[in-house]
This record gives sequence, structure tokens and C-alpha cells, in this order.
Amino acid sequence: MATPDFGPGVGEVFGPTHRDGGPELVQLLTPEGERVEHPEFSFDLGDDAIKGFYRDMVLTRRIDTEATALQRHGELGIWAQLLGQEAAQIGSGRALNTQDFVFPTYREHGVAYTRGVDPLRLLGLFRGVDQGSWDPYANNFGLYTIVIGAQTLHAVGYAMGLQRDGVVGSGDPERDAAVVAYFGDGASSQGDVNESFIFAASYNAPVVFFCQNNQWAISEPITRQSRIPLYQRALGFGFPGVRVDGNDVLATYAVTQAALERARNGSGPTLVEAYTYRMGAHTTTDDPTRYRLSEDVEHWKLKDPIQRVKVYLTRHGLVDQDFFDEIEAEAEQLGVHLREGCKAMPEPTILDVFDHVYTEQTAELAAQKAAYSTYLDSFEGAH
Amino acid sequence: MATPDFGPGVGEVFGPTHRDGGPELVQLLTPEGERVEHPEFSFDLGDDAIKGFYRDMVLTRRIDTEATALQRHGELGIWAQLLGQEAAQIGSGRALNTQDFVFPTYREHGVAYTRGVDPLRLLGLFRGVDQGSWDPYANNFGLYTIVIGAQTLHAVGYAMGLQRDGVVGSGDPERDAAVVAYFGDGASSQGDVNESFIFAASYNAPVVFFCQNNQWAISEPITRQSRIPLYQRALGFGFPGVRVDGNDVLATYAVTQAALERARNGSGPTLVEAYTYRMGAHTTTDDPTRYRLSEDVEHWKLKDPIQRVKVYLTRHGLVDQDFFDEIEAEAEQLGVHLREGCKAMPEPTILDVFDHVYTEQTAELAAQKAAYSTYLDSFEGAH
Amino acid sequence: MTKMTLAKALNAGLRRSMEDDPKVLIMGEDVGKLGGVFRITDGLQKDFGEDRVIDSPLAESGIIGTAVGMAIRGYRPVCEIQFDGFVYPAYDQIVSQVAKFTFRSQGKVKMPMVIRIPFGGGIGAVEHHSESPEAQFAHTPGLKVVACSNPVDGYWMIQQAIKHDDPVIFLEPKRQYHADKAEVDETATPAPLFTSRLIRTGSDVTLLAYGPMVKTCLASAEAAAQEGKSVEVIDLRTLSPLDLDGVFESVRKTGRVVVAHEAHTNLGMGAEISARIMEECFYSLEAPVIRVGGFDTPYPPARVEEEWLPDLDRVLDAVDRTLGY
Amino acid sequence: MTKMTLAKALNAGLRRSMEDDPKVLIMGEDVGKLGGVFRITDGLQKDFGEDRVIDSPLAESGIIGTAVGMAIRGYRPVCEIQFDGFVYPAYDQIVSQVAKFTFRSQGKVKMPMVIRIPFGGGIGAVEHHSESPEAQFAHTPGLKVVACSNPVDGYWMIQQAIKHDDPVIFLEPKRQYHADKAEVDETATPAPLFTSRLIRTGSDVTLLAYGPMVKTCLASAEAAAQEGKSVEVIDLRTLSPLDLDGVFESVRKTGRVVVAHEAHTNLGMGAEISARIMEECFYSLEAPVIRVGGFDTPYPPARVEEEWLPDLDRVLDAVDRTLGY
Ligand SMILES: Cc1ncc(C[n+]2csc(CCOP(=O)(O)OP(=O)(O)O)c2C)c(N)n1
Ligand SMILES: Cc1ncc(C[n+]2csc(CCOP(=O)(O)OP(=O)(O)O)c2C)c(N)n1
Ligand SMILES: [Mg+2]
Ligand SMILES: [Mg+2]
Repeated sequence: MATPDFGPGVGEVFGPTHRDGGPELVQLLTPEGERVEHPEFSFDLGDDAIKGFYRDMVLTRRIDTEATALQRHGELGIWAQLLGQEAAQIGSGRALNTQDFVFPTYREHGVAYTRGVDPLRLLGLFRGVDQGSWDPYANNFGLYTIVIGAQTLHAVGYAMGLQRDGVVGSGDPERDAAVVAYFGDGASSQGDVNESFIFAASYNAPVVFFCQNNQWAISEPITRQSRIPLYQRALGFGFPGVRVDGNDVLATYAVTQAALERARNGSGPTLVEAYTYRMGAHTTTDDPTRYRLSEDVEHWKLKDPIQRVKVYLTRHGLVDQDFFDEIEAEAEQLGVHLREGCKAMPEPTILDVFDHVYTEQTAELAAQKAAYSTYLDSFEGAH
Repeated sequence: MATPDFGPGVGEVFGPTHRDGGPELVQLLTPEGERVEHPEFSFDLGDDAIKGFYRDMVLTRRIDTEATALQRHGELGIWAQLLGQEAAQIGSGRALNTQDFVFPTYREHGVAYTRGVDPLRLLGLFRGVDQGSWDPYANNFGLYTIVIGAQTLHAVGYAMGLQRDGVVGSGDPERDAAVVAYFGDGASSQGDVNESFIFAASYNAPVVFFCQNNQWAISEPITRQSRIPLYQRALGFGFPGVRVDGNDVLATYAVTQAALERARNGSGPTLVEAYTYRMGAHTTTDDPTRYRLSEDVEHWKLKDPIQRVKVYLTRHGLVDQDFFDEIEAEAEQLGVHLREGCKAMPEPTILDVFDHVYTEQTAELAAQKAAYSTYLDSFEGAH
Repeated sequence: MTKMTLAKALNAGLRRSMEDDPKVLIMGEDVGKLGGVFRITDGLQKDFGEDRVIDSPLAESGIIGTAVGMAIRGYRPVCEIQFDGFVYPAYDQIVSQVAKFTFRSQGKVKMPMVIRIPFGGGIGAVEHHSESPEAQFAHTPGLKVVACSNPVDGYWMIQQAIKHDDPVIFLEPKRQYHADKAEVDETATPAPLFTSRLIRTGSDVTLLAYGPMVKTCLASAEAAAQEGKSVEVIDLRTLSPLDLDGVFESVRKTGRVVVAHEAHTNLGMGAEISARIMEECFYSLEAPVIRVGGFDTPYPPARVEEEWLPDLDRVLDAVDRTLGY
Repeated sequence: MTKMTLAKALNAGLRRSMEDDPKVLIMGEDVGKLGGVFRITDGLQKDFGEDRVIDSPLAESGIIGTAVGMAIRGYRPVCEIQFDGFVYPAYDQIVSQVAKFTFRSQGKVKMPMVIRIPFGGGIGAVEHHSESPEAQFAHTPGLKVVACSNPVDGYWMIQQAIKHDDPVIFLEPKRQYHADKAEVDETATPAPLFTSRLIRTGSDVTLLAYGPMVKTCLASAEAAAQEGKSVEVIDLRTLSPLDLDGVFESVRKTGRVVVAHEAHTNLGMGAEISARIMEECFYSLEAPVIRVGGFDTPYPPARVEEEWLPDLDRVLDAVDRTLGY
């Protein structure tokens, strides 16, 4: 995104209104599948890791397409697609250590997968059987957050907890931990998100703010939220910001890795803007044709995050057909798991609703539950 | 304030974490009373204007000391002192045109004075007889705002109204208008204030964000709110920020003037950080000895905003004793006006409370009022 | 006369308000090209331009806070909150700024603002999309709160709210948006905004509802009639101020009252209405006022929402219980 | 046994909680060196360090939102909101996040958080410093809401709230902070947190209050006694969940009820309590439940606040009115 015109005289009067803030776009693998060097970031894992990323992205996309199909078949009420954001999520997710903790939005299906959350569990919220059934502590992956931006403050608070637990800057890689707060370009306008920047800077909290700038907040383009590149928001709060090609899994991994390292060793927060694109609709209920041009979408198709890795792997003969076949087979299995598992998900019952409002049920709620149960029984036979 | 250490490796990894953002501190009149040049800002009014500013500041300080005394004598419940911030308020206030609009905090007594609001009216809120009795439309000076930061959004909305009224960038100086949002260093942490930056940038609204960084938010130092100079916050939102010596009335006037001009001609928002110091307590109920050193205060006494102008005027023989005597006499009058006027302020009556909840009294409130009035009558004679 | 859904009626009402008064502005998330996620502002930006139908950054406090400034400047902003659960980031601006401006300025500053909130459940949505926040706003002096229940009211009430000089929280039963069509006579003279309406006469029980529960309660009254119970139904329409004279009159006749809403029962509108009925009709009551509301739990997952929400049977059951006294 | 004001008792209670459990953290504006504007956290940062008594940036949503994260990490944050009127910027985090975490995680995530709010009026402050926001929180499932009225309760209730695993909105009658001293026995066994307490027995009228109104109501009961009226007074203490069994018992005895609070009458706690009493004690009521509350206007300028707030005479008048039935 170009720097906007701040009108006449600004140059002379106030000097340039913002700086570059680092490499405009960190890229290590071009859309054409060429590895390129970057002065500040490098991908130092081997080709096996790249193969792994490829597999991760294919499976992640499969989760997304299966879920989308399940919604079309009425098995899900709604689904938030991640199509096009696979590299941003796998690259960042794979940079995490077990002891790190993630605070996601509602679209981090790929990150959830990297944390080892059974993708099936992700469907519950969208099917309407629960509001997130995975245990946040089992995989250090928090529940999805629907209220835009709210989780970024939770992330900073959790990071402040890490500081108090002495697991930041201890120098022990097994011990030191960090937090990643995921959010979108639209979310960057919320007060909570900006307050999370304030708190993180004030306490130098070990948190990585990972913004997936997919160019859209439902129907609103990024330009409505910010007239300068989003990563530069960090400059206003006194911590580093960097823009990475969010469709480049290698670059995303490398940049997130560096940011996480800073957090873990006590150097504080970083804003990572993963520059990507929402290839699908906002959700399955959205109709993007009302507000954006198909040309844009076509343009971004050429930057597909999976395709460029495939080209790289094949061009350099790093994989054979079996490699792709195996992954395809795995994806098939995953599809079956999701399709069958979704339909088999246990239905909630209304009486359960009274049970977890508080850690222990109050007399008031016990009474409401009992009364409603008696009422329901009164229909037995009746109908 | 120095740039904080962002920990090892940031330099190489992300490049410098922030830029200077313009002259670190714009100053045109030193604490010693010397006029100095600045590459980008100049004060182009004559010495008469400076004499006027001197008078304004002396009278403003008098308003403050009288009100503080009135509080001590129990005539006011509380008072928010501006001691030390006279130049920031007079310099910015005098840069305004009649058609500009101001959204103040609770400490803008000097700005109110420049707008022509009778200082006596400022006492009502603190005496507890009203919540602001001046007509915001009479002087284009809004009511005081107690909820930190809330007014900054109002300012942006008003500015968006100006844009729709075609009084921005019309080229007609009689017509073009801007808005000033006053707020403090502590307020800069509020979500609302950051959202006001977002909206102002998004719509390029004609607003000047005037932050009086008086170094304290009650007991909390500025470093708790921001680890980089506050004016640089603007860089994260894509509009210019500048730090001015808030104890230098000439520089504050010049910078605010330039920022207002940008706003009026359609170039959009500017953040002005007036670097100053809260010489008094947060309010008359506060006890600063609990949290700050008297050395600090002593240090800042040397930067007194009024003294430096006095030195300038006298050293260059621009004024004689009569000048000071006349102002002193005027201040005396003002003191009398405030002391007598305060005690004479009409007391509110409980029954009035029901009258302006809505533009027209509802039947419900009319009934509550009637019932209470009957109840009150029942005591007549009784007691 | 045109047949319209509630969604279309609100859209038509907004359009007419914008035609009538150039000071009327619409602001919110996705209200422009998209026409809002429920299409209530469909086509308005195209016809009135981006200066009058404003897509806002994603920040509710920002939407309401800037609307306050626009109102001070003389505009009449109509803000759309995308879903009930997302009004809370703007709560401070609404209760501390919007609600108090007229009072603290002793009438010098008016706040002619409308805050449209699609509210209530029953659409199979995820969490935070099915809340009923009305009681919290009704508890706040300085705000007015109304809820429409059908296309005709939607068409007129939105126009009346926009013309009104006090801030109005305008609640739209999202479940009804695309449900039933009704004939809207654009030439009719509507009832005043802040009035309740008797919509079915009866002699045994008085049934009170607003918004999404009106339809349910009418159905319950119908079913009760089958069983020979005569139920009078009143659409409250205005929640703050309440217009209860007609209700008291009805209660003096029936002696029995059921009040229904989707909001949590505890401290919901039913609590206030029950208390006032006792204060005004103490000797006429044959039975305690019975409240049928959402349970005192967070709104549940969609798969059980229909059992969580008060429905025909639960209202009917309440009617029977009050008759049991 | 030590004689303490409410302020000192709360400070002592906080101190003891921090000694007992290293996971207890305090966060808020000016809670450190200053000890809070009311000095409730006085000396705690000095003794427990800046990591456990945290001065926060000036942002309430940030305070509560980060506290949520700390709670998820296993801490027990105690957040101070400087004044009642400043809790609203954090309203979204409180009602949509804090209140719902346990429910949506089916109990996997606990929110052992205390949000301390100095509430109510009568201290001659400017606007936004004398609000009574309790009803809005009590209407929100997932939150618990309590109000202390005296030093002894202050000392114990704050410790119980901190030990409790659900989020607790802890209301402190700021007007009472430095008012009366009372003997606090640090070795006693306190009553359970979520219970109301009978504090004066009587036979003619049941008088219900909490927080700042308890003292007023006891004085009214005393005055009524002079006139030969026997008034029973109950300190509700817990507003969510309500503990009304003792209240119902009392009502069955007296048949007459007056409920008092500073909050706006419309949809205040009195509405819910009135509705429940009618539901439970319909045939025992000799008169409608009478509510004495703040008027349905914004909180007024300080010079008239004493006339705006329910006082001894207004409560007494209500007692007479209910006896008039
Ligand atoms: C506080 C709040 N306001 C509005 C919404 C409705 N909403 C859901 S997603 C969305 C857009 C979010 O855009 P972005 O942050 O860019 O994330 P993306 O959906 O593109 O991943 C909106 C407005 C919400 N969920 N929460
Ligand atoms: C939302 C909100 N939170 C807390 C307060 C209490 N409070 C009043 S003034 C103040 C400090 C403000 O500091 P700053 O913004 O620097 O302005 P200053 O008082 O220094 O002029 C605080 C915390 C408030 N008025 N509003
Ligand atoms: Mg987006
Ligand atoms: Mg300050």
C-alpha cells in the first residue's frame, strides 16, 4: 500500500510523516517458487521442513474445504474460511514451541492444526453444538474469540503472567515462553487492540502480535482502517513492526520465529503483519461479489501459498509423485474423519446449559434447571 | 524521554524501532527568555501579541490560584489546577479562529478563557452547582469531559461534520474551520483516544489532537503510558506528530497554528504533544508528595512559562512598570469577580433535576417530580 | 400500499428519512456497498453517497463517539451496530456520553441519535450474535429504548426515532427481518412512537411482549383461545419510557399478567413491569405477575436455542399457571 | 480485635489475601505508590512489589482484558476501578469475556477475578464519580455481584471474593470508607459470601438494603421504632446470586416490604426483588413492595445529591406508605 498524501506542506512543516520501519515486504520464496535471500531474515531449516509445511498447508486447506462443504450441506450453520491464508497460519504456527500460548480469532484453523487440536473440534462452534470444546491448556491454544480484538488483551495478560512465572529471558530454551495474539486488519481499529499494544509496550510483555492482513474486514478494504502499512502501527507504540509475505510460508516462519525469540528472551513485543488475501467469502453467509472485483481475486490466485511450494519442491526434484499421493491419501482420510465426525458430534441438551455458568451451580440455577426439567417432562406422552 | 532499549538484536533484525519524527522539541523562546530560531516553525506575530499572551497567562494563572483558594475555603468541592500549563493553553487557544471548535478535558481553564467563556462559569462543575453552564455554541467551546478520552471521538465526529458542511479546504479563511481535541498524556492509553486517531486518519478529518504531556496521570509517570515520545504515536496512524515546548507560548502558538492550518485546508489531522509539567497536585484532593520528588518540581520551576516571557519583554524594554501594574490590577478585578461571583452562584434545586433528562419531560419523570414535590411539601411546617 | 418484510420496511423508512432531511447520516460497519450484513441499508450509499452513508472503521466506540460529535454539529446520525453482542465496546460512550449530554448541558446540546441494534436470537448464529441488551439501556436515564415487532411499525418507528430529538436505542428483532410480509401504507398516520399498543383483546389474562416475542405471544393467545382462554395481548413497543396506562387498564380487567421476553429473566424488563403492576394494580391482581424469559445463563449454542428461548408452549404454560391461582 | 474503618478493613483483607496466596495480584490505576485514590491498596506495593501490585496504563478495558489473560495463566487478579463511572470502558470485557469464559469452556477455564468498584454517591464529587452500576452486572449471567456495608464485612468479604473461583464484582460504598470504625476480629469465622443477613428484627415491615443504604435503613428503623413501628432490616450483601430465603420468611411474617438503593429505581435491584417477592409471597403481601431508589435522572450536581439520594426520611415515608395499605 502506498503512503497516502498528507496534503501540502507536510514535508517542510513536519518532515516525512512515517518511515519505512524495515523491509517493506519480507519474502523468501517468490510466487514463482524461487528461493530468494533477504538481508535480515533467513529460513534455516532444511527441505524436510519445507515438505512438512507443504503437507500442513494441504491438510489445512482440506479442513477448510471440507468444512465449507459441510456448511453447504447444512451440517454447519456457518464457517469462516481461511482459503489463501494457509502459509500465514502454518508458517507462524510451526514457529511456536510447546510452551508458547496462542490466542486466536475465529479463523485460525491452520494454527489450531499445528497445535495438535483435532480439527473436528473446530467444527463444534460453527455447527452450534458448543462454543469451543477443546481444552485450551491441552495444546496451549485458546478458545476462538468472536468479539473482534478482545483476545489481544488476554494475550498480553497471559504474557505478563509468564513474566511473573520467571519463564521469560531465563536463557533456558525449554523454559522460556511467549504468546501469540492473532487478529485481523479490521481488528487493528478496535480500542482493545491498541490498548493491548500500550500494555505490551509498558510492561515489555513477551507477546507477538500476529496480524493477518487479508485486505478485507467483511466488505471493508484495509484502506478504511489504515492509510499506511499496518506494520507501521507498532512504531507509534515503541516496538518493532515488520511486514511479511503472508503467502510465503518460509518467510512467515522465519519472521515469526525471530519475533518469538525476541519475546522469549525478554526483548518484548513485536507486531508482525502477514500480508495476505482472503480468497473466499468472509464467511459462508457472505457475498463478496457485492463489494469486490473478481480481478483482485484472480490476481491473488497467482500468489497461492501452496502452489509456490509445490513448484519449488518439484522443480528441485525434492519430491516424487508418491509424496503427493501420500498427502492426498492423508487428506482423504482427514476428509472422512471430518465428514463422519461432524455428523456424529454429540448434540448438546438444554439442561446442560445450566451447569457451567459458574464453577459450582448456584441454587438459583439449580431451581431454574429443575423447574424446566419438570416442565419438559410434562410433555412426555402428551405430545 | 530517551528511546527505550528494545533488547538485543533488534537493530539488525528489524532496523531502528522508531524515528525522530521531526524536531524533538520545538522551542522559540528559551526558559532564559531568549528568542531562538527553528528551521520549520516561526512566530510571525509582533511584540504586541507577545504582550497579549503575557497578560493572558497571568490572568489564567490568577483564575487557577483563585479557584484553588476558593476550594481551600470550602467554596469548591474540588479543583483541577493548571499551574505550569498556561503557555500550552494560551498558545494553542490563541491560535484558534472563532469558527473553530474545542473539545476540552477538565483542565482547560486557560483555553476556555481564550474562547471568551466567563471563568466564573468554569467553577460551577467544581462547586457542584452544575455540570457546565456555558453554552458550547456561544463560544465554540464544548463542555468539560471527565471520562478520560471520550471527547477525542466527539472532536473527530464534529470535524467530520465540518467536512460535510463544506467548510474545510474551501480556501476561504473566514469559512474554513478545524477542531481541537485536548487530552492528557494518561489519556493517550485509552482505547477511545486511539480510535479517534483511526477515524481521523481514515476520513482525513480536520482535527488537531492537542496532548498536554504534563508528565503525570495522577500518580503515574508518562513512562507507564508510553516508552517513546508521545508525539511519535501519530506515526503509527499515518499522520504527523510534533513535540513542542509546552512552556513556550510562542512555539506552542506557532505549532498549533500550523497544525490548524493543515486541518482547515483539508490536509487532515495532526498530533501536537505539548511537553510541559503539572506543577500542582492532580487536583486539590491529591497529595503528590506520595509519588514524586520535589526536585522534579524545582527543576521545572526554572522553565516557568510566564517568567520567560516577562524576562523577554523587560530585557528588550518592550514594556514598562505600568504594563505590569495594569495587568496586576486586572488580575485583582478578576479575583474579585471570581470570589464574589462564586459565592453568588445560584444554587440548583432538586426539582430542576427532572427537567432536562430529555428534550421534553416524559410523563414518568413529571410524575416522579410531582410526587417528590408533594413529599417535600409535607415537611413544610413539620420541620 | 406495498407488501414488505421488516427488513425492507426498515430500509424504506431509512430512505424516506434521508430524503426528508439532509442532516440524516447513516454510519456503521459494512453499511455501504454491502448494505449491512442484514441488508437494512441496501442501496442507500449508492443513492445518497459515501458522505451520508458511511462505512466506519471496525470500532463501535468510535462509531458512537464520532456520532456524538456529528450530533453536536447538528447532524442526525443513525448508527448501525452489526449485532447486539457488539454494542458493548460502545457502552461507555452510550451511557456516559450519549445519555447525559442533554442533561448536563441543561438542554443546550441535543443528541438526536438513533442506535439501531438487531437483537434477539433464533437465527442459528454463534455466540454474541443473539443477545438482548435492552434492560441495561432502559435502566439508563437519558436514553429512550424502543423495539419494533412488524414491518408496519418498522417503517414508521424508524422514521419517528430519527425525527426525535433524544437518543433512541432502536431494537430490531433480527429473527423477523425476512420472516413475514405485511402491507405498509406509506400515507397512513402512525401512532406516536412512545406508545404501547393493544393488539388482541381478551378477558382472562393480559400478555405483554415486545420485539420478537410479539409474534410468539399472539400465537400463544390463539392457541389459548382454542382451549377457551381469552388472552389480551399488548405490544409494549416502547421500553423506555414505558407506556403502561393501557397495561394497568387491562390488568384491572383480567387480574392476571404474563410478561415475556428473550432477555435473561433476572433483572429483565419483566422485573420492572412486574414491580410497577404490583404498585399500580395491587388490589386487582388475582395472581402474581408471571415472567417468561430467557434463562439466567449465557445465550446457549444454536442447537439448543429454540429450547432456551421462550416459545408458544412456555408462554401458554405461564398463562395456565396464572390461571391456576 | 482491631478497630478499623471500611477502608482500613479492605486494605487489611487485601493484605491477608496476598500473604495467603502468591497468585493474588492487584492491578489498577494509581494502586501503587499512591495506594489508590481512596488508599485502599495503601502500602501493598511497598510490601509485595511492583510485580504483584501493578500500576496500569490509563485504560479500563486494558486492565480487565489483561486480567483475563492473567487468570487464564493461573493468577487471581484483583482489579481496582477507580470510580464506578469508569467501569464502562471495560464493560465489553466484563460482560462478554469475563462473564462467559467458564460457560463457553464448559468449566475448563476458570475466571477467579475480583473487580473492586467504589460505588454510590454522597461524597460531593463531580459527574461520573457517584454511579451505582450494580443492576447491569447482576443482569449478566456468569458474574457474581456483592456489596459490603461495614468494616467487618469488608475485611472478610474481600478475602472470600478473592478465594472464590468465579468472577466477582465487588462493590464498596465509597461514602462509608472513612465513616465509622468497627471492631474486626481477624480470628472469627465469617458467614458464607453469598448470603444475606438479618441485621435487625422487627414485625411490621421488612426493609431491604445493601451497601451504602444499610446504614441509612438502620437509622430509619431506629426512627420508626420511636414511632412504635417495628421494622426488620436485612442486609442483602449478595446481589447476584440473590439470597432471598430469609427475605421471604420475613415477608411472610410482616406482609410489608420496602427495598432501598441509590441506583436508579427503574430496573434497579428493587425491581427484581419486588418481582420475586410477589412470585414467592403473593398471598402474604398486605401491600405492594415499595421501592425507594435514586430517581430516573442522571446523578445530579453535588449540591443537590443529598436530596436526590434516598435518606432516612424517604425510607421512613415508604415505611409509612406500606403501613398505609
Ligand atoms: C466487536 C465486534 N464488532 C463487529 C463484529 C462483526 N464482525 C465479525 S468479523 C468482522 C470483520 C473482521 O475483519 P478482520 O479483523 O480483518 O478479520 P477477518 O475476518 O478478515 O479475518 C466483523 C466486523 C465482531 N465480531 N465484533
Ligand atoms: C475513564 C476514566 N478512568 C479514570 C478516570 C480517573 N482519572 C481522572 S484524571 C486521571 C488522570 C488523567 O491523566 P492525564 O490524561 O495525563 O490528564 P491530566 O490529569 O494530567 O491533565 C484519571 C485516571 C477518569 N476520569 N476516566
Ligand atoms: Mg481481514
Ligand atoms: Mg497528565
